[in-house]
Amino acid sequence: MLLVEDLHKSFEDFTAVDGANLQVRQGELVAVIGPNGAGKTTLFNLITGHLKADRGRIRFLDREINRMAAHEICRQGIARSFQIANIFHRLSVFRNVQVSVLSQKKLSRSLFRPAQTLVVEETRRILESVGLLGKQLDIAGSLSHGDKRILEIAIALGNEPQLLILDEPTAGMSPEETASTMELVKRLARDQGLTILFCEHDMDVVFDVATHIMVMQHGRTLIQGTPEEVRRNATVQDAYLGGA
Amino acid sequence: MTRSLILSRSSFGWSAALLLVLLLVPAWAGRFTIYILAFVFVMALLAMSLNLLVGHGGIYQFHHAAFYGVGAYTAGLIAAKTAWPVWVGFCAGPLMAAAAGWVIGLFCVRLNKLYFGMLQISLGSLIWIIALRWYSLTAGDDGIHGIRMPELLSGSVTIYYFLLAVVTVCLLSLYLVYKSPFGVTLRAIRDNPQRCEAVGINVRRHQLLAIIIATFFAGVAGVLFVVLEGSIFPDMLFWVLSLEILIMCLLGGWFTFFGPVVGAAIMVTLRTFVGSVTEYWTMVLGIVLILLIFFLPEGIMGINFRNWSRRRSRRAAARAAEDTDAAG
Amino acid sequence: MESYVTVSGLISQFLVGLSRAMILFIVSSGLSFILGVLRVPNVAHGSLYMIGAFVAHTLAMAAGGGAAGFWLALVLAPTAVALISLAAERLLFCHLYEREHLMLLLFTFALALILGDLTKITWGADYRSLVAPPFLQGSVMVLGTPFPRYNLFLLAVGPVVALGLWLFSNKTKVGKIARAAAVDREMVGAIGINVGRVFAFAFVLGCFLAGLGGALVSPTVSITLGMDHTIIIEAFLIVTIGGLGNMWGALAGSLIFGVSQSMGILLWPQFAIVFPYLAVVIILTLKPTGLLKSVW
Amino acid sequence: MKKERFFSVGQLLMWAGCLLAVVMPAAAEARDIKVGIVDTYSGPAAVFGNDALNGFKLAVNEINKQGVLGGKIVFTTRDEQFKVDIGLNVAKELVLKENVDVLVGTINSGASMAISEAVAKKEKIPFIVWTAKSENITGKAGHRYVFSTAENTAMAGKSAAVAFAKKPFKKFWIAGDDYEYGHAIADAIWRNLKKIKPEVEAIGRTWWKPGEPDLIPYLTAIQAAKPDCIIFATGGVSMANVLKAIKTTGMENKIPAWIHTATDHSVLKPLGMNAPEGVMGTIQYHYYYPETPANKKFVADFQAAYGNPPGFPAFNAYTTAQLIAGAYRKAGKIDKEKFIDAMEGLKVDTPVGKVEMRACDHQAVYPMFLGTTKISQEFGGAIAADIITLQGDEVMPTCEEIAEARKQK
Repeated sequence: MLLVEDLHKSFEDFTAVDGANLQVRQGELVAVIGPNGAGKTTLFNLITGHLKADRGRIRFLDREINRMAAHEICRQGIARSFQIANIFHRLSVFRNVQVSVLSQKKLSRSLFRPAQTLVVEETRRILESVGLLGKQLDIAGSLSHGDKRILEIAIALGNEPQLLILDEPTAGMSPEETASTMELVKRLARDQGLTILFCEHDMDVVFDVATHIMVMQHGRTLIQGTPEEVRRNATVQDAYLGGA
Repeated sequence: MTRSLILSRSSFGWSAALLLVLLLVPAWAGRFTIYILAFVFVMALLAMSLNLLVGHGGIYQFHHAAFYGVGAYTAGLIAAKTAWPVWVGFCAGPLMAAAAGWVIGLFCVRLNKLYFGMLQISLGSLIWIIALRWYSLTAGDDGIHGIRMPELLSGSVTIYYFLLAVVTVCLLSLYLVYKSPFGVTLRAIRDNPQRCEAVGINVRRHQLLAIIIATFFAGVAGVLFVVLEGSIFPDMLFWVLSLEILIMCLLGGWFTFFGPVVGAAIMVTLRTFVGSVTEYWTMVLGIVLILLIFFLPEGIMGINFRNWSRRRSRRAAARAAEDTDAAG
Repeated sequence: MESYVTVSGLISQFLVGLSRAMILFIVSSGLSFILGVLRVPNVAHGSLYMIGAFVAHTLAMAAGGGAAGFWLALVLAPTAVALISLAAERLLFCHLYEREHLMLLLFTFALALILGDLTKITWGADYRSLVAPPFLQGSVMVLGTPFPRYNLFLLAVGPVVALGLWLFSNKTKVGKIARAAAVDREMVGAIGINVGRVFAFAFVLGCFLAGLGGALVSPTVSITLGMDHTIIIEAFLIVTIGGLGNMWGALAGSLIFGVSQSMGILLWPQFAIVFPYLAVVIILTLKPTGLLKSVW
Repeated sequence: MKKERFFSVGQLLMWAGCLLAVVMPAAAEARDIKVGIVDTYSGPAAVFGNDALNGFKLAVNEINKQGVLGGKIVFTTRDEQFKVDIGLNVAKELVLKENVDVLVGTINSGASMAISEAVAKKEKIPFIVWTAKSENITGKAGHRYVFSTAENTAMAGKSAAVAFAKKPFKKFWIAGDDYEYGHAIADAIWRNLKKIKPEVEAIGRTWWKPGEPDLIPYLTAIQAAKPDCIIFATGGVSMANVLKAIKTTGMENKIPAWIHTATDHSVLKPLGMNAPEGVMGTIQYHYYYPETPANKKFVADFQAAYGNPPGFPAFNAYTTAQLIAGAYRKAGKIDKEKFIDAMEGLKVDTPVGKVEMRACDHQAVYPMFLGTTKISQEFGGAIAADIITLQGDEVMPTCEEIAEARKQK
């Protein structure tokens, strides 16, 4: 479904991604792991078009998406969440999700229809599926950190994605919140047939949830395989899991 | 859609009451009141159109007056220099303003925040220079005065009602825009453009559309100014006026819908009434602004919401915010 | 056009543009410094420039109007402006740093309104004129055309100020902290530095430069109310094309502005006024964040 | 379904604003004559606004000693900040709310013309322009309700032309501020000079941005072309800058230069002993010339009251007050139409002698003085010397010319 080949990206004085390879197949739950600064977030930003790669190929559903703008890539069926809670702080929870549903339905430039009568059902359904329906009228900026992260996922779901990219979905969460978030991720994958690509620091979470794991270091792909394969790999043992 | 769906019942009530009062004003008010209210209408529409960008779109349109001027000059020049009916000018003014907004917007939407604002000031100033320097067409810095309006629009009361009608229609249209999916998306862009791209929104195209809409209404305000005063002059396109209308938005409450109207009313009232008492009214304005910044950071209409949230439950506050997306 | 374009005319016009650029640089570097460190678009900067010129005139007159008065004014007028800005910063401004840009813009606008009226109350509406010391009066011949000595003096002062600013921000501790705060204020706060004091210092320094610009320009122009209006818009455009918060950008922007203005006058006098704006449009169209690296 | 939010405080304020506008007292005391003054009291032009106001005050104080039609002249001022839209606002306020009998002002030509059209003509209220110099005000845009007590660009231009015709100059260079005033004055000179003396030749023209600080390069270029005389069509701040540049380039006493109002003391005073000599200027008033008792008294009174000698705006305003008083006395009652009839052709005493309000175009007829700057130790700076007086009818456009211009419009 998603194929990343030999991707490179450098900023002024350092190389963030230096030959990353990644393959994601339909229905998989792929985790990207690696130490801080390994280039995980940059990789995600390259895939979703928020950054432009210097070199390499990104194919999604047999289409080159390297050259596309972020909003075009989204239209191809890739939605994402961000590392820091990237929501619309001044809007209500309902509106946050509605914005992305409207965008998906190509209604966001509609001028003469009241927004409050549009895509209400779809929005509610998404809020319900992530458990935020009860807070739909709260101002997003006033939510707890955990709820903000969930809201982010809900926004991403508004795009009816085929591939959902989550950048450290549990960063900054309490253990309980982490558990319930990952439960949500698993359930989304199961119930909605979503393919999910995420990165995560908590190894327990990763090995519990992921069907495949890609290990990055210094911007390069060390290995990609099932959790078992990764666990057995000596290089990874040394480089990364050794200390864990 | 029924009206009650678009306007909530209470704000509909308030607006209707205000409109009724304004409709009745000529019956008992002095001529100057009628005139200055009409002037407030023009400024209010201008500030409202700017606020669509600044308050709702997070777009730093620093030189909005340029489009007000384009609208006014188009209408004024057609009325003064051609034999065409003035109505042609009335239609052409906003369209020219929107066209100018589109062209300048094309350049500017590639830039962010202050850079956007500065490029916009420069491009707007180029229009100002045309108005200032094209002597044979625009009469340079003297401007053109005494532009004749049709008989229909000669009495000051008629002008008042004409302006009131046009501004009401425009504000209603802006309100529809504000409540539309586009309005919601625009506020989302203001809050977080990066996130908007990630949900498939073409941010620049939305911003450009917002600029076109806003400059169109700025052009309408320009036309109304010509109807009211019969004058066009280059100061209308000078950046100082742009700054003033920006202040009106911030003063009234830039995250609210009606804030700029209040801001415009206060600025004009302050200027007229404090200005008649002391020549240092700008200092008074400065002090008022500083007090406002310290005690009412969300503008005058912004205060409402804060009080509200203290009085009512959080849910009610959020419901109110849902209506305006005004929360802080 | 009918103006006589000659080589010597071009050169002298170019030099005039350069010396004008020096004033613009001094004013806009202060603005840029405040923008960079505090992230505040300081609209009151023009008013401080105007006050600098008025104070310089008053001081020079009080000291007898001679050469000594001029030098005294050149030192003390910016200092006085710095004191005014220090008061404004400590009393009002320091409570607002966490607000949004537009609110800060609004605040400095309010400050500009108040300072403008205070200037009128203090000095009245009369035109004033400051006389340069005798050895800076008159002209010298530069490549066959007379060139005013005072402009030569400005050409010397500009680089001195630039050098001083560079030494300050690269060689002193406060300067380094200010630079770091421009990039990442949380981090500077986290390592235990009093950010508030750094901000106050940066604000006062920026305003000092505004006052210096005002004092330096006063022998070449009439000191009047409304001086603030023309300079502020130019200064903002300069820091934008140079790259927000970048001191060398302010220098580059000033040079482009000053020279494009003066050359434009020679080449197309009727529309000389468009050249600086056109320069901004071209630069920002090609480089959307200004010529040099912005700290924003 | 929802929400009562966005009004209340904001709306109350709006209402309060409306109420305030309405409740303000609007009645006028019939005995007193109310004069509304719209002028610039902030920004660079404030110096002229203040001077004019002082001149007006002085005159009104004298007039009120004996009163007009049993009442007094009272006045109220509004600052238009050199902005046309504010000018319109405050002029309408003065007329519609304060019910002034006469409107006077301003230094801004644009604002004057806007008020002339949108207020004076429309509300049928007399409006006397006292500082703005655009010839269009009483020229092609003139009408029954607008008067001017300022000398205008046509007069300035014609007086310069008349003066130049008497001198041996042939090759002229025209330079000036690139805005309406500059172009208008240059056109007026050239139009008239060509008519009087067809052999004159303009060898070049230079225009700069109004308020351009550094004029030295222009002057250097002009100097190189060796004209017989340079015409500077400039005003306001630029005037001082030109004089500074003339001094710096060493042009003084080499090439004669002329600037309208260069000999005004608000321009020369700040330059002090550093003002250039030998610059010609035309102006309708000097506080040191003519040395008539009337002028000496006016200057002494003014000096005593305001601490500095009067400039030309003060003189214009003083004349305006005399005209207003004279017209009401002549009309015999406070009536706008009668006032206008009385104004037409009215002659009043001023510090420089009789001044007439010409009936055909409502333009005050002044003699113009052509002087040349000269440093005077006594005055501590430059003053106008070798003053030549050009009679009013000599420098004014004729009534036929005015009628022609108005017809074209």
